[in-house]
Amino acid sequence: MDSVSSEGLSLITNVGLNHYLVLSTALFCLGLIGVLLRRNAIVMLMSIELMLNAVNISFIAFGKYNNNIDGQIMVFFVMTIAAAEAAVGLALAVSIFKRFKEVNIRFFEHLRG
Amino acid sequence: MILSTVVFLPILFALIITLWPQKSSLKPIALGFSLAHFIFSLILFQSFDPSTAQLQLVERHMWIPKFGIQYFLALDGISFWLILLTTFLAPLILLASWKSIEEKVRGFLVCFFVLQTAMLGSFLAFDAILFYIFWELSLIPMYFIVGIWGGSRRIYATVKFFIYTMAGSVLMLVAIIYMMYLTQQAFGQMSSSLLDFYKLNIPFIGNEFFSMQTLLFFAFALAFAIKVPLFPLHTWLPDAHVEAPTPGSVVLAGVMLKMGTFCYIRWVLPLFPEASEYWSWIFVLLGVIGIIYGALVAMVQPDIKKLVAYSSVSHMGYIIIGLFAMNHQGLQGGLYQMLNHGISTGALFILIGMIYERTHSREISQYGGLASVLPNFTIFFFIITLSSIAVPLTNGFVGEFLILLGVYKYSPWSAGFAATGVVLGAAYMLWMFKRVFYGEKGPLVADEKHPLMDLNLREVFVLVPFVVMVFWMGIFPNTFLKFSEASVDYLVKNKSSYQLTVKGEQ
Amino acid sequence: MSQTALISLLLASPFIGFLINGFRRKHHSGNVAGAIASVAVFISFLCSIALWIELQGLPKDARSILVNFGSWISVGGLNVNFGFLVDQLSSLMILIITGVGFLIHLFSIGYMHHDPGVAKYFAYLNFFIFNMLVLVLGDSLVTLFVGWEGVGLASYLLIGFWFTDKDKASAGMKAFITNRIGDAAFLIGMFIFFTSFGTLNIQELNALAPTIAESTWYGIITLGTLFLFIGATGKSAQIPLYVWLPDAMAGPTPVSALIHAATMVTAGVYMIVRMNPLFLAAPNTMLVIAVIGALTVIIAASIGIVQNDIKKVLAYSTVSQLGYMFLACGVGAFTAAFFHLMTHAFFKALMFLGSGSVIHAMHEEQDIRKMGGLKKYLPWTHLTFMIGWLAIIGTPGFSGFFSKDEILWLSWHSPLGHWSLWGLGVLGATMTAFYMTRLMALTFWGESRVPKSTHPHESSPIMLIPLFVLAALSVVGGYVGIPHVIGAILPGHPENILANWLGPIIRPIPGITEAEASTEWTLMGISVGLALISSLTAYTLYTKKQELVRAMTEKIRPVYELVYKKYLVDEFYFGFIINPLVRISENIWAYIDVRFIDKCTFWAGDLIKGGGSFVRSLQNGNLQQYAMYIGLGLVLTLTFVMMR
Amino acid sequence: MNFTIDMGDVLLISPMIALFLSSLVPLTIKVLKGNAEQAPIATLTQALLGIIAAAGLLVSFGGGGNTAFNGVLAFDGITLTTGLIALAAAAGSLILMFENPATRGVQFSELVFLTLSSVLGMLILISALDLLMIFIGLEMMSLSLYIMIGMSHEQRLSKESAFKYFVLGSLASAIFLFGISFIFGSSGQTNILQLLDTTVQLVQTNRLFLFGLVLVVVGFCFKVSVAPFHAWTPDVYQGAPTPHTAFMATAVKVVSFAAFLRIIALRPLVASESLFDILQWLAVITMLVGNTAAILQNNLKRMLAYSSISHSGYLLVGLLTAGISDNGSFAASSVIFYLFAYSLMTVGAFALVSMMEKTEDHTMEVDDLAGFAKKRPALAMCFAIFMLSFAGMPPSIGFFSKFYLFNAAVGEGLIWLAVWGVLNSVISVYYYLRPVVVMYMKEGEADVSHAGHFATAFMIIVTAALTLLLGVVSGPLLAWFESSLI
Repeated sequence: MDSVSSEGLSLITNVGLNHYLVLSTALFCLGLIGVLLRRNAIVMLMSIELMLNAVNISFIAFGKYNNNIDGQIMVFFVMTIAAAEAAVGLALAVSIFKRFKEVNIRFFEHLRG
Repeated sequence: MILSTVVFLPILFALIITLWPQKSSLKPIALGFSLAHFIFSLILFQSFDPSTAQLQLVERHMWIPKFGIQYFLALDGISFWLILLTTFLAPLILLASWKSIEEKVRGFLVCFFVLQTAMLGSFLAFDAILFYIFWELSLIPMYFIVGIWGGSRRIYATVKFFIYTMAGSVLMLVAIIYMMYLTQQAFGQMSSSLLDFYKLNIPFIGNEFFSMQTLLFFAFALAFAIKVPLFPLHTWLPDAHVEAPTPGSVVLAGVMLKMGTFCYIRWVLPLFPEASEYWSWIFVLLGVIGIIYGALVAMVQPDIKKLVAYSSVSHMGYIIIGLFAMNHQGLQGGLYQMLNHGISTGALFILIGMIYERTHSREISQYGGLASVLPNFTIFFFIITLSSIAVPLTNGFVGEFLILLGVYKYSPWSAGFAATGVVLGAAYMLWMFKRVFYGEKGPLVADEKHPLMDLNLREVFVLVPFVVMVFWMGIFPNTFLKFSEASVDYLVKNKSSYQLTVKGEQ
Repeated sequence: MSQTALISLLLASPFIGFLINGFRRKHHSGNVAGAIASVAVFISFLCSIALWIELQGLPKDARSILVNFGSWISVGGLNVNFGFLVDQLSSLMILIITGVGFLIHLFSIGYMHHDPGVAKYFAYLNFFIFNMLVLVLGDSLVTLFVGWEGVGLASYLLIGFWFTDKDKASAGMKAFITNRIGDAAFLIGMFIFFTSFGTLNIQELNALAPTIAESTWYGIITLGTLFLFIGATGKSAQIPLYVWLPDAMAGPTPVSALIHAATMVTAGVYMIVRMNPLFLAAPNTMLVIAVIGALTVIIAASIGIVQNDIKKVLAYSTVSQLGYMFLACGVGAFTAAFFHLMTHAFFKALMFLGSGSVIHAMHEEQDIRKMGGLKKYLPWTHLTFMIGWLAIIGTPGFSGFFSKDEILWLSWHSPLGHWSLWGLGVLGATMTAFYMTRLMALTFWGESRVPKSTHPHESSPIMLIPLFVLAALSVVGGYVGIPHVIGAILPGHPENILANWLGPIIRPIPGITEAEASTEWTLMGISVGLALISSLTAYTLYTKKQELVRAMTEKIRPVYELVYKKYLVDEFYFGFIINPLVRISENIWAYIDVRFIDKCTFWAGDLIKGGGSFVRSLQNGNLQQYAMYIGLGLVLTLTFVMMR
Repeated sequence: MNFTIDMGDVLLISPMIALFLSSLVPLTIKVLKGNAEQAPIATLTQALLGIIAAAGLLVSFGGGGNTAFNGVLAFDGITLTTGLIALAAAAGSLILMFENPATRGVQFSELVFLTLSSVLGMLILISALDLLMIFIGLEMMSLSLYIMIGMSHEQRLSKESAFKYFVLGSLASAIFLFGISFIFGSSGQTNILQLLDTTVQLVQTNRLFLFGLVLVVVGFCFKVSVAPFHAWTPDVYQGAPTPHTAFMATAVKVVSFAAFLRIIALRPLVASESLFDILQWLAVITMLVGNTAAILQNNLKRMLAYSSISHSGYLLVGLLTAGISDNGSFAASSVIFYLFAYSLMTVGAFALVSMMEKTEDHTMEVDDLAGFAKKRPALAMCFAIFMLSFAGMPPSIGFFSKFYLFNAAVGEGLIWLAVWGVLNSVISVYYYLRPVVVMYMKEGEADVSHAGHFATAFMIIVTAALTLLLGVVSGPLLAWFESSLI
């Protein structure tokens, strides 16, 4: 029986820790860039969530490859906290929207200098 | 307990004055206090033994054991007269400022007494940290005195004064800390006691600037040079003097500047003997420049007070070169000149304050012919002028003569240049005297509507002690010199191995 | 009376007089004040006589009384006492001071009686006497310096006595500051001697002075004596510091007589004579002194010729006479110098008082062109003044003749001297004769040019008596020092009393040879002859041939102007030293203090503020900017840490 | 594994429990009263009682150096000392909130709840030994703070500052967390105790670990507002209601530094020269940034914000010293003493600011103080004392704290940092003197009509007195810190 091309297979099977780390780092940087560039408050919150989830990936990856279950457990903590943060952030965003009728952060730069 | 009492009595007075009920009787109370303080300080005469260089009336208690910081007060021949000068000036200053300080009297008196404590403390402290605390503390009340009761540009002047002096002293703090660690290396236990500092012998590499002793030396010397003030760092002084109220100027000139010069003898010369020997030329040079420069600039001042301010730059230059000549006459002369300057310049500022109260102007060009209007005032002013230009049989002569003699031994050339200060000093003082007191009556003097009143009894009471001191110190200098003789002799004899012991201990 | 008591009384009485008059300075009764002051000085005069007699009692070579009132300054090796030394020299000096001083006090009573500040005036006068005595008696250079500055102070006060006049005040200031220049040098001299000899006591210094002369210019003694001499030029108005003396005439005339003719200005000469062993040990200094003295003689005399203010003429003549004294010192003829000092004190005081009397009579008019023919109004003044005139031009038999002649002779004969010095001296003598005669002629003789408004009147007796006494002294004063040659031909061969008296304390000129009488006589003849001729010329010119004078003046107008303007020395000093100095000071104040040091401080402040505003500009309120900083910081830190 | 909670642990965490319960009290009462606010003074009293109880329990059980929940929480000297400081600061801030116009009134019980829970988070933070615990503590503290600031009556600025604070804060915590993950991954654990002896060698060998560590350090640098991670500080401090600012400037700073100290105690600085260097430079920049920017401020709160940045710089010097020092805990104790002194002055200064505020959205300019000395001499003197103590003038506590800090630095050979620090303190003198100049030397009519805040005034005077006097007797205090840190 002829086999599936080993390259493709190895491409799937030989995914190592570094790949995950690269992925999580990439996600983290994406989040960071999102925070840096997007003007919309809501999008910024999302970017932050993205960063936290990137961290989760690395936790899980580490946990997996070190055969250390703590990684997964920590993820739970992180998710909870992320949820709390999201809540607070959205609340703030709402209150700001109420006040300024605007979610573009460039519109509140009263504190400066 | 005598020294503690001498130092902290003013603080007590300050507290009492803060809580004193009625405003009207504040000044008499304060005057009484200061007189009591002066009289109390006279106790030192019978409890001080001038025959030895050892520390006397010592009070030492461990304060912060971890760093060996002590509460360490002691008296010796070098600080003896400065203490008495401080306490002696206080009542006179208060009496002189009777009319010039009208509003916020309470605050002024509190500042004044706190300042007294700070100055006395920094003269008596023999622990580096304690000294530093007193040294810095002395800035705050002076800062308020100039800033609140001063003239039109008072804020500029007072902030300048504060920052200049602070900038100088912070490096000293680092140096002190460093030396504390040196004591730890040397004796195992960290200590900030000056006696332990004396015991250190800090390595010195002559021609290398970034060597330990040199750096420490300059860290200290800079702080004191700004206070003195030495030539390039002097510009805060005229501003502070001109803006300060009369009592402020008198304290500043009379005592505060002496803190700088005093500390050269107490700290710099004994702690860093090689460095001060090696670098002394800088200080003598700057001192000589200061003498000539101060005199020349004083000569062209339109404002009497500024003139006197620059004249004290010149006079302090004498003290510096005397100290750095580091021989017997030089040091004694320097110490003596400190007292002279305290007396004569203090008196000059008081006199200027008096005339300012009458005419509300210090413009020399506005005066003239004052002698025919205020004869008594003129006589007092003339006597003080004589002492300031060092005419023999006044106090100024003894100091300048000794200093120049000492400096001549150190280097004839610098003595030669410094001697030109003798001429220039006479020039600017007499020129000012001529323009203010002689000639036809100037606009301020001739003003018929408000004829000027000659000295009243209070002012005479203020001035007579000064005149007495001028002649006493001029004619019987030994009565003063003999108190510092032993200490200076010791310092000169063992410059490099200077170690003070406490009287009665071995 | 013990010697201590004598000396303390000698010093105390003028000081007490000063205090009394000082405290009652408000009173206007001149006579009381004058009486107090004169009595005070007279007491010290008696004391000095008593001390002189005491000295007579002592053996010839131990004639010195040292009284020590305890230590003044003692620091380390330096020990200065309030010690007062009466020896042959100082005893004579205090006699002159108190004697002449007393006479001048008397004169002042008459002269100043109408002045409101008369009590103050006498207080100052007494103060001066006190300081002068301290100067003379002080046993160490420092004590001498006390008096030295004290007399300067007194002269400052007395020159500026009428201080409401700006110029008079300035004159006083000028005098004090010019003296201060000398004093600074004097201090340096003291330091040099102290550092090399370890003492400032005059006797000890003289004892330590080496007998072998010091040939170099940089030797300790040469330098020290040179600096002391600079001090002397200040006090005794020699080139280049003589400029204050003519201005000092702003003071009341008796003051000019006492301070600026008889006593104070001779302090420099006195000091040099006092220190003669040291000076003898430094021939280079001696040369300088001699040259300066001779030059001063000529310059001052030449200026004196053309002055029109009676007091100015006398002032310049004083300067030139002082020049003679320094010339004498320079050639080592200390006795002669002191001799001339003494005689000059007599006749110059006399002439100043005379001029005072004239001015008094002319209602404060001092310009001799407005005088003339005063002989018939002021007979006594004229008589006494004429005696002074005869004395100063060196008429044989009068005091001036002996002293001046001895100076001239020794400046020729002494190994330290030189014929050129003698020549200058004689030239000076000739000029002296000329301008003094001119003064006499224009003031007293010839036809009167007195304006009709003024009615000159002879002065009161109290002013005349001093004149008579001084006149007498100017005649006989010379006989205490009859030169040897003259003594040789006189009956009984009177010898030089002064020389014998001063002998023990004055070292003989080293290597002086025996004089042969013939030369001395010739020289004497020459100088006297020249003086006679020139005075005759002056007489004829200024009494009879005025127009000829004017014609000559016109012919040499530029020279005349130059000399009349005192060779523009004052202008030079002001234009090239004083004004530039003031301008420089203004500039260094403006540029170094204000524009540089303060500016630096401000720059530092601005630098910090600039940093602050930069930080503030970064803090622009933009959230994403802040996030950017965080990101950048993160990257930076990571790279910095991970790349190593 | 069977999981038991033994009594000792419960006793150890009893302070937190106490805080939690007392934080619930006002809310429950409000609920029971049908969403009706009880008298604020009552709320305040309950809160203060809770804090006092917590402090008492902390003193009695904490500080023994023993750990709870198998080495997740530690109750050692750091916990005790910084915990007490934080609690005191919180109490002070609560008093301010009680009287400040921007915070008193309708939602006071919620505010108190949030404050106390934030303090609870602080206690967790300072006692946590596990990086994850530290993270939780941080978040708990910060989240409550975000809400506190956001819910102030003041409308514009506080909202903005809350949002800024939130975004940047969560950014930082994300970075922090990322770092944790790498530490976990590279070392297989997150417990400081176990990391303690492996860190040095890990840092030198394992790049990933170093990476994570740097991220963690950066996260803390943000919290303690070290430049260039400081940018949030001025805006948030200015925008937040003054009591909250005081709370942040004192309590938050103290606990963040305490936790930072735990990280530094792993001695990474000894291991990585470059980390040490960069942190030195950060300290230098921080001092400079804070002081220079503060000179130009007219808004008093903003000036104090920048000054707090500069103080973070000084503190960082102390932290570095502690990180490399081998002789005992002197450096650490000097840091904690500095924190204590700094909190004391800061609470006092902000108290005066909050007392001068008329309405909720009133911004306090320096020039508003003109003539204050005539109106309220005592308070003016207190403020002058605070300012001079900030500037480090003896004999105030400010001088001694600086002295100990730089003394430690010199002892470890960081002389140039000490020199830089004192020079900066000279710069700082300039702006610290400005309010004094304005108060005493400028003519003016300071508006003190509304300043009827007795509790605040009382607190100001007490803190001023302590500032002035504690310096002189600071020796024993320092000794106590030091002994408790061993």
